[in-house]
Amino acid sequence: GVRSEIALASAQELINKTNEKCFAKCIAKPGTTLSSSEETCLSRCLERYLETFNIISKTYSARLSREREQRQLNQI
Amino acid sequence: GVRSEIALASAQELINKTNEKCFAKCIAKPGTTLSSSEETCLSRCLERYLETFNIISKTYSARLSREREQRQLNQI
Amino acid sequence: GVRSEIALASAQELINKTNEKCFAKCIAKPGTTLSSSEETCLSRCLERYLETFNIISKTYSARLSREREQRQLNQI
Amino acid sequence: MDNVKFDEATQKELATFLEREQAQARINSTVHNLTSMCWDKCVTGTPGSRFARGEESCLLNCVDRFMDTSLFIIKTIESQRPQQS
Amino acid sequence: MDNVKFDEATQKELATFLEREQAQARINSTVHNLTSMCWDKCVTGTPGSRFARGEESCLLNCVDRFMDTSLFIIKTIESQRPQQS
Amino acid sequence: MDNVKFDEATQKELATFLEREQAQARINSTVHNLTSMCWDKCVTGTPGSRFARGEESCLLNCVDRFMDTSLFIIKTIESQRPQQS
Repeated sequence: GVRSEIALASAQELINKTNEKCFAKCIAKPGTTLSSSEETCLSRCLERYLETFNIISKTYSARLSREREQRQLNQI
Repeated sequence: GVRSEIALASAQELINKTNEKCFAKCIAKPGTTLSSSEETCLSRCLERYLETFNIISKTYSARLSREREQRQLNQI
Repeated sequence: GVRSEIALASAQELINKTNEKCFAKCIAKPGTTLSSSEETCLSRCLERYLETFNIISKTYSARLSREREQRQLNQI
Repeated sequence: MDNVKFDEATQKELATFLEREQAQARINSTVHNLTSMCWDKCVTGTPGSRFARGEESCLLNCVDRFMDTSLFIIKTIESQRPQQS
Repeated sequence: MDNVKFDEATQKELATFLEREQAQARINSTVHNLTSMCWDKCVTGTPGSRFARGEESCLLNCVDRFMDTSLFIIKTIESQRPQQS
Repeated sequence: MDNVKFDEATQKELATFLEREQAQARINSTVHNLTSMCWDKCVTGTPGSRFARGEESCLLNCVDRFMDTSLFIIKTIESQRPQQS
């Protein structure tokens, strides 16, 4: 359905962004393999990026709700 | 009409870009409110970004005109 | 045909990217003309960017082939 | 599929459904952009097993200050526009 | 709307109009991109009540040097291509 | 063109052709993005008449480590998902 396509596209976008940001942060100079310190950095980076996404989702939803309420108050 | 939709889209894009550039320049670490020094920075940043847009518009139009003339001269 | 349109779009994209990257790297502060040292920088930058594109193309194709083989082995 | 005909009520319901889904897709896209921008601004060190304190408060305030910036810019532009009478 | 038929002259006029509007939209988009790029390159300090002198001259030259770079790259590529006879 | 009818075999051939071309267009676009990203990461000095040694090895490894990163992230996410039974 449309809904699950949107959710899938959003999950895919989240993985792509995490990949891009964590490669930039953790792999300073690409070598012949991923070193174990690079893998440690990547798994922490992944956790922090998902946490960031959750914080931003919540604060953005809260802001949208506050603005909607504000508009309704202004119409009274 | 098509024309005013294009103008509107362009104005919207200008506001979005100003927002992005001036947030990056003036809000180093987001705090619990916009401070007055951040607001001063934002209003100057807004003026300078619009001025930049006008300079670039003018110099780009002038360049396009010069190149058009050049092509016409080359065809003689 | 479709094929030559795709090749053309890709060549156009390569020129645009080279332009963007080499302007960023070689023209620190735009002056009233391109200086000769800026032109030297630009022609080396162009060579290196095209070389980079060739390296990335080759290593990406090789990776895709390896992954395809891997998947076929896994299906046996 | 192309030959199926819906009655008017179903068409309206479908339109509402699609509109709501498009709004959701726009919100998702905004959240991804805000996440990327706030990450670059607030998370500047090597990732640890939790955020540094300054990073977390920066993230918590990032969306609201970005939207305040947007409102500030729009208000400033509107206050400078010559009034129509 | 879908069933309206235009005569040939009107259709041609419409096509010309739409082409011109699309060209305008492309120019607008280029100007936004150039503005963003030249801002990042030239306006490096905290925004003041006017540009610093170096910033303004940098902005005034930015578009022309960017387009010179583009011409230089295209010319270099064409000069290296094996000639067809 | 709009009124031409193709038989089923030709339609299938056309579909295969178009699919392959779209796959090629996607690959091209990925290569352009990887080139841009690896250039920014690996080529940090002023361009010389050949790459510095560190730059070239960085470029040679860039694609594989980027794709390893992608696999590592997907594997980590999947290992943490509650198992369905």
